[in-house]
Amino acid sequence: GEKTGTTDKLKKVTVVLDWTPNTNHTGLYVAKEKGFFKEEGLDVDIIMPGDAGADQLVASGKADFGVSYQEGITQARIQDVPIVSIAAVIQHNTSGFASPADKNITSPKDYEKKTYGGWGSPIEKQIISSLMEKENADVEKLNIVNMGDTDFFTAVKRDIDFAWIFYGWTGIEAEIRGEKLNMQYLTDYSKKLDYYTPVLATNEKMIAKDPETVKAFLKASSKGYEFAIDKPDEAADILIKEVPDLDPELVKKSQQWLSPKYQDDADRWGEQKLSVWQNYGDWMYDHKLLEKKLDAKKAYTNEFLPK
Amino acid sequence: MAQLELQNVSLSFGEKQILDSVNLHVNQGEFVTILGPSGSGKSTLFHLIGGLLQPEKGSILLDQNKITGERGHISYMPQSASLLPWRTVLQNVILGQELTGVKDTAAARQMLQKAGLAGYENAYPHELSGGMKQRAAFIRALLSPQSVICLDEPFSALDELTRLEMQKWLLSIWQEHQKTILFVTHNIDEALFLSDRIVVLSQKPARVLREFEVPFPRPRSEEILLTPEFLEVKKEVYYTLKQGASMS
Amino acid sequence: MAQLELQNVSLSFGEKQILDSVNLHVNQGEFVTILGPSGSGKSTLFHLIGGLLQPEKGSILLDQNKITGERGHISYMPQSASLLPWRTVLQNVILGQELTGVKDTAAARQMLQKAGLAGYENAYPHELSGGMKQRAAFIRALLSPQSVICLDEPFSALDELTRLEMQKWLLSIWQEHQKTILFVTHNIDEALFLSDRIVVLSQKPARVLREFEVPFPRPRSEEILLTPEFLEVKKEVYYTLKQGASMS
Amino acid sequence: MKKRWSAIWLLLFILIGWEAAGRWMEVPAWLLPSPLKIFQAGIEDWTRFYLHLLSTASLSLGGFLTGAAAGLLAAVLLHRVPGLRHPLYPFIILSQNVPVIVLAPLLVIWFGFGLLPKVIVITLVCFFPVTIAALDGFKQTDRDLVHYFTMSGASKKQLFWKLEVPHSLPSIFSGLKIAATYSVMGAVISEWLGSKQGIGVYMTLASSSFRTDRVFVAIFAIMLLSLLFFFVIVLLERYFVRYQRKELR
Amino acid sequence: MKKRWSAIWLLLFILIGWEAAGRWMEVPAWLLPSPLKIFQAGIEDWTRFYLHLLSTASLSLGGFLTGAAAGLLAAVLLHRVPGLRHPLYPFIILSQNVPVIVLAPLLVIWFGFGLLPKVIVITLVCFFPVTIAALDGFKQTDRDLVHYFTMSGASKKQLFWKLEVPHSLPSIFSGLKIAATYSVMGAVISEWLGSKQGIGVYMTLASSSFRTDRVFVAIFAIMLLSLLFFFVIVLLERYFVRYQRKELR
Ligand SMILES: Nc1ncnc2c1ncn2[C@@H]1O[C@H](COP(=O)(O)OP(=O)(O)OP(=O)(O)O)[C@@H](O)[C@H]1O
Ligand SMILES: Nc1ncnc2c1ncn2[C@@H]1O[C@H](COP(=O)(O)OP(=O)(O)OP(=O)(O)O)[C@@H](O)[C@H]1O
Ligand SMILES: [Mg+2]
Ligand SMILES: [Mg+2]
Repeated sequence: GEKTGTTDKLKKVTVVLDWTPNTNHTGLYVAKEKGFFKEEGLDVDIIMPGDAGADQLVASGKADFGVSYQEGITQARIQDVPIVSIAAVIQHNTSGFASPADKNITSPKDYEKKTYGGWGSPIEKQIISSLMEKENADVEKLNIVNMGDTDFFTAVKRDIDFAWIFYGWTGIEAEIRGEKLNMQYLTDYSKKLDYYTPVLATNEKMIAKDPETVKAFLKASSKGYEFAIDKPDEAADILIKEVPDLDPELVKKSQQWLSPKYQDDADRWGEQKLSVWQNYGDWMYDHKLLEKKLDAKKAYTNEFLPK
Repeated sequence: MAQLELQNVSLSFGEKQILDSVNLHVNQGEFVTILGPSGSGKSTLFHLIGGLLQPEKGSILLDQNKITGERGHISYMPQSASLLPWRTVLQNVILGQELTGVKDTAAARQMLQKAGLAGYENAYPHELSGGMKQRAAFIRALLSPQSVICLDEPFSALDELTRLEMQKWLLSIWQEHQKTILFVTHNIDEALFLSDRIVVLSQKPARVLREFEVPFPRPRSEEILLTPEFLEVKKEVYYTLKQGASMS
Repeated sequence: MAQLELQNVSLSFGEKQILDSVNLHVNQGEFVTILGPSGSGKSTLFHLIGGLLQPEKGSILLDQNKITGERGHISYMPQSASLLPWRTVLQNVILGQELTGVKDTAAARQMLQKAGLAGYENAYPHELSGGMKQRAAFIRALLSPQSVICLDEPFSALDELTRLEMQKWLLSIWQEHQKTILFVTHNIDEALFLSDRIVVLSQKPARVLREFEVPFPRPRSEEILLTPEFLEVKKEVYYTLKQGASMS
Repeated sequence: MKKRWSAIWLLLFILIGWEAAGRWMEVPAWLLPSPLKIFQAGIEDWTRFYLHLLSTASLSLGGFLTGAAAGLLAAVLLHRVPGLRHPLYPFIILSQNVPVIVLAPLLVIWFGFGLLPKVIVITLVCFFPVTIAALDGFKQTDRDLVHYFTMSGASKKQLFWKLEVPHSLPSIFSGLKIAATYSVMGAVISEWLGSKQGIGVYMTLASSSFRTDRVFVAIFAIMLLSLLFFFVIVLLERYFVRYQRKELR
Repeated sequence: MKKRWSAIWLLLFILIGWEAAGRWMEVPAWLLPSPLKIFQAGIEDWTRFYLHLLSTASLSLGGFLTGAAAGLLAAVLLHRVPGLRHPLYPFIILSQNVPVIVLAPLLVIWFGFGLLPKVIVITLVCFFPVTIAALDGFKQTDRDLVHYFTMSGASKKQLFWKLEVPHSLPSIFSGLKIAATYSVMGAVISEWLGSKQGIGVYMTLASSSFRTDRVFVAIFAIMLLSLLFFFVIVLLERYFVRYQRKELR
């Protein structure tokens, strides 16, 4: 972003991303580049955390804001990590189980006798199991393999039949490559699995001590995301300009796909519903993925979103 | 008949010429000693015979066959004891046999005893005195299977009594096993007492200054060291050496 | 007056007793030689004086002060040359000065020249012959600043001529600089030619068998080696040694 | 004997200090759990955890053994086969610079998600220090001894086994010690390449569910395992390089 | 001279084989791009890439220097201060077994996103081989020479600087070579700790936008950089351990 002589009057704020910059973060880059943050008196530094993990950094106050997931925040809060979701970046869950079309996996019942590549979390098994139950398939007949850092395209070339992806990025890459995918979205099978991913988060201390900054940050961010909603092409260009090492074609197409999904059916960008937090928390608890029940009301807030 | 022969051997290290057309032969069963000033090239000569170095000119013959640059034809005792620090004395002395022959631990033990190293079979080299190391290296050379033995100042670190014993022992082995011996020493008495022939080298670049046939009959006893004949030969050798040293 | 004194020094390595109540003194400006069978404990005695080892019993005095276990009081030439392989000859010989004195490169160069090592100032130890290494170590000891010099078989690897030159040189330095010298050798001639007094050690465990005052006036010339008196003393020393060796 | 325990005392001291500081400054457990909490978590999880531990331990052991063998083999080849050293040496260095993130997909494509790609990763981590150290050891073999061996007609094989190997044993052990230390981390990293069991898996799961106490259980396990490996090598060294210990000084 | 080029020839050969095999078997570029494609991508990106390269290079150099210095210092302390060795040695090994995944958040929390935590990570990677190798070198100093020094009244300092250091230089260089090789990977890893520039950043970005060609550009850069570092150390070794090269054999 551009810097002017007035920087010293601005409040320094850091945002840690969840991993590498992508179209989930467009609104932040737009707000930075277009000066929306500056208008709110903020000098925002966007940081990739690498292995450091955004949530701890946000919770400890080392970073003021971060990009996180509902799932992560839920688990974090159960462990008394004081992190709070303040805005949903995308209204509905755009993730799902993808497989190359030639594997002929068109519904969860086809998962039987196939190999799923994941990262070894018990959550995955429970989610797949929920999907398969709906189709009367038996999750025990599914072979689950931990594929670690291996990327989707590589994994499905070998032992793996399907994996869990965000359509907005990996799915779009497949389109660009002309590879046909079959995709089963989580939301198509269970409303309870329509959780927020990703979200913007901050820590409880920040909320208590400096609500003005949180408000200012969200005001600028929502302007950024609204800009991205209205002008996907321009927004994509801004992201490409800010992070030139990304693949422009992928960013553009992904942005086209994602822009309408930021706000979707909500009244305003960022809005979160108690039911979504409650449902998913309960679902996790019921499947023994949490040690205790989530106090959903404390996990998120809409308070700082612009009216 | 010459078992070991050096023909016109020359060698330089960089600019410095060390050996200048050295001619030398040792007959089957003969005991030949090389005398020469320190730094003249005696050890270098052994390195050539052992194939460690290649002469610039000339060749080396063993039993009429050219062995220039070939290794393993001689049993060798280096000037520094060169024992393996991780082996016990016993393991060290049988090393030569291990490399090119058959191990004979019993013989090795017996020899150690003879050299006054009984009780040190399982000691490591750093537990030995200088003279004890030298004796171990000497035994290693004696135990090696080759019939030509090259000994580079084998007794320099020994007191006169031990040295005399070792000398006698060496002679007995030489006669019994029909070995051919090429010997380096700085001790003219030793050279005269032991050898059939003495070759005197000049200061570097080393050439053969003169050869002496040692006229004393064998077996020789210590007494000859005190005879006037002995002193006569000794004087001559001494002056030859002196002349060679001053030439440079 | 005794400058260096060993009082009732005893030492064992493990089970083996090496030194048994050794008493020894060297007066200021005196030249004392130790003779003894190989492995009797001569080098070990030096290690004790140099403070490398601690005696089990007894003590070591320098100028009346107890220096048992203290280091750096003597200039020392070890039995093995112990030159640093990464230093040139010149850098090696001034090492002693570097450690406890002032560097004097000019003096070092001159000494190298005298020892026949001119032209080798910048050579590395592995380029030297055995005798040349020994001479370098000898110069290093001479250049060290301490007034007591302990030399462990310094000339064992030298030919007779070079040896004689080195001996004379050593004597001239000893007289000129008023040094106190403790000397180990296996060569009885050398001992008699050089020293004021000879101490004969027995086979291990080493005890002092006998001391000889050497009766020849100084300066001594090479000729005394051939006098009947000399042969007489030599014989006596020899028999003492023999007796000590057979005692064990 | 007292000396040997000094590290333990220091460790205890650190642990107590950590516990005290944690209580004093009220560091939240999710950020840095106290030693007692970690210990508790370890005990609670033990029945599941020891399976992970065993799996990682056997993986590291296997990887270390192949790695050390490969490292020695490489050193021997580069040392004994004169034509190989120059062209291959740079590639050995390069092998240390292929990031796992890149290697992983290739390994997966070639070898699937089985044991093999994991062993390859650990091998890659372990062989390098062994090779470099062994090569340097071979190179420094005492000149006089080499001369004696060559003149005595030792074959290349004899020169190698009877002189160069024993002479460079201390160097080789130095390399083995480094490799042993790395092998456990190598195993944990290799578990990123898709594993169902192992400390690496346990740790990522713990980390993603914010169970910092369990993360530390994993770390302590890794540390203990590496220490164990290291000291086994030290013991082997003591046994094989015995003569050194009889020194005067 | 011919020898020195043999590695280059081999490399060329491999690259040509790779190019040919890629075309022959029609390997898709996203899986394994051909060398030409990688070269092309490198050229295209050069104006941005060289900034990343510079950043990583200076980071690795800085990290290597501190790492090597820390490693030598640790070795010297453990060697010279008798009471330290026993209690500290195990901790040096332990330092190699704190996974970056755990260390990273702690380092960032303690030191922020600046240069310091990154240098700490590289230092941690680099110091270990240097320490172990130097310690083993010190330990093996020739007995006769040590005896000469002590008897001649050398102070501990003199013994150290005039004997032990020069004697263990080959060992130390062996450790430095290993450390130099690791320093670049260490830098790349440390860039995960929230960096804006560097090959590590470039590579993750390339990887997450599935630009395999750029990933390989990054890998080649890492490799070249490490080779460079390594050979600088080899040159330094040649200079400082000169006497060894005059050998007979
Ligand atoms: N590797 C080498 N490089 C250069 N010069 C060498 C090398 N080895 C020996 N020389 C030189 O060759 C000459 C002869 O050395 P050599 O060891 O053969 O002498 P020597 O007759 O055995 O002497 P000494 O009786 O002292 O053992 C010496 O001047 C020595 O400096
Ligand atoms: N480190 C050691 N460990 C055990 N025994 C040793 C050690 N050093 C020396 N000895 C023993 O001490 C005895 C005396 O050794 P020393 O080197 O003093 O003999 P020396 O009189 O110098 O003999 P030489 O004339 O052969 O040099 C020898 O029997 C030797 O085996
Ligand atoms: Mg010689
Ligand atoms: Mg001795």
